[in-house]
Amino acid sequence: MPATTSQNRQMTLRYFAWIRERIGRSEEVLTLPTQIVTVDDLIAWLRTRGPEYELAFAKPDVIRIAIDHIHAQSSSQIGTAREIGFFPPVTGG
Amino acid sequence: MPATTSQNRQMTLRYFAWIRERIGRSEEVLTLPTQIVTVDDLIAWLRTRGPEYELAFAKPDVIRIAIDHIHAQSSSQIGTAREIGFFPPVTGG
Amino acid sequence: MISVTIQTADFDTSAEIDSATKDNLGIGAVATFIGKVRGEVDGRPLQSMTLEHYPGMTETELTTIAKAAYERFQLSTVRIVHRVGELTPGNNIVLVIATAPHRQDAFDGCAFLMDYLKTRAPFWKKEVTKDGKGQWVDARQSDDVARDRWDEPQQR
Amino acid sequence: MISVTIQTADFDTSAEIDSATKDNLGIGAVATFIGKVRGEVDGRPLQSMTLEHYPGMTETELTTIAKAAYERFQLSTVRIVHRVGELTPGNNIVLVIATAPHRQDAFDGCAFLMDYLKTRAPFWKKEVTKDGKGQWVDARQSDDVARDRWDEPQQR
Repeated sequence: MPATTSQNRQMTLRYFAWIRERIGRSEEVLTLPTQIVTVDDLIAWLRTRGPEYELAFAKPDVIRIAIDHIHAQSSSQIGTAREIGFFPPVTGG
Repeated sequence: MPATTSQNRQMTLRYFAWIRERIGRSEEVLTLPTQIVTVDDLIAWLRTRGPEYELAFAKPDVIRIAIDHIHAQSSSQIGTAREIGFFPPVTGG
Repeated sequence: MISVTIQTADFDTSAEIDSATKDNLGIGAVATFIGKVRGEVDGRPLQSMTLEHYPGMTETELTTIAKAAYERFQLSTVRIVHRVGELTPGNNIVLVIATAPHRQDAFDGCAFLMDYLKTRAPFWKKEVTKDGKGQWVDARQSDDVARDRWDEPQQR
Repeated sequence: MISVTIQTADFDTSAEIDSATKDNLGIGAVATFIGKVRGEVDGRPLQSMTLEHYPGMTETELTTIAKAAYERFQLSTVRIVHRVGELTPGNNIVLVIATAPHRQDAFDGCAFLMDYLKTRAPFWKKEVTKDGKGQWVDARQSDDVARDRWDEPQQR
């Protein structure tokens, strides 16, 4: 095990709208490998998990991200977040 | 009687807000002398009718005018109007 | 559809909005403005406010303003209700509803209606403060400025 | 006072306005916006619209937006009600109320709230047309433009 402060992290991932539909679930708790630092890393890792993820994240440009309910960038560091949300651009109101 | 198409005109004059209060009535029907052409002429003539009119029209700049319910200027011609309204700048809403 | 009413009674905002939107499924946006009597005038407590108007001209002028907004912003409906008579702090004075397919037109229409109503519709307010003094409200320069911005070249 | 509610039920506009204005005689202006489900999508009749949201984040984000408007325009109160679930044409979607001493702040506050709600609050619409097709609504570029104007130097 590498000498690092990072532990394997349990994290809740939540999916909305057509991302939810493509992945086939609204949320899941996953243990993230320690090498995942940014949301981009997380998306790249998720895309290796199966064709449903590949389809959902095929166009990263149209994916919006929230870290613990706060809008974030795909380049944002995940840190000790408890929950990451993935969703398309919002269309309420 | 001068050879003109103008007749002595019966006209309804209506007064509002502090103009009404100063004149002491809300409306009256007056017969206007034929030489009155514009609203300015009418105001000048009204001011000769007594101190209450003199007081009401002391500052012509703050008097607004409507001819037959349409906003007009003090330089507007009265023509065959049936009703002239005099009031301060409006303050509704 | 344009509708204008002068009345002494209060208005029912929900009922007015229902009436302004029913049977028109093209309406996606409803912008509403309500003006109310405040409790103080320049720091002095207000006892009451009396609204006088010019019967006949008021309806004509409000309809003219409503038509201008209706056409300029391609509104779906316009509704104006203005109260007259004696009002007290907290009472409603005016209700303006502008509906449109999309929100920017509804918002602009509603603001335009209020700016013109404030500077063109023949209403006058007399305020009586609790110290017994009654005085006619002065027109505000800022209302003329607000109205005149609609004459400027469009910013969007 | 800032208040935000996500609910499936319809709202009562008059009751919401009463609640947002009662006991505050400093309020002279109430600007209200209601968004409604329209009957057509690109010319095709709409059967229904389903609104999904991000529970937890939605309340946080709407409160953040409400606080920003409250401070920027010195509003007296802000009230936001947004519906979720299945809606049909003519149904209400969202209610935004901004109150202030004077009308320009109320209008600006209400428009600001809607522009940010439209581009920041985590809601998604799925439309089902009468031909049975369901599709997620695309975000509109014009909403981003509307929001970004609040970042520009003030015009008044």
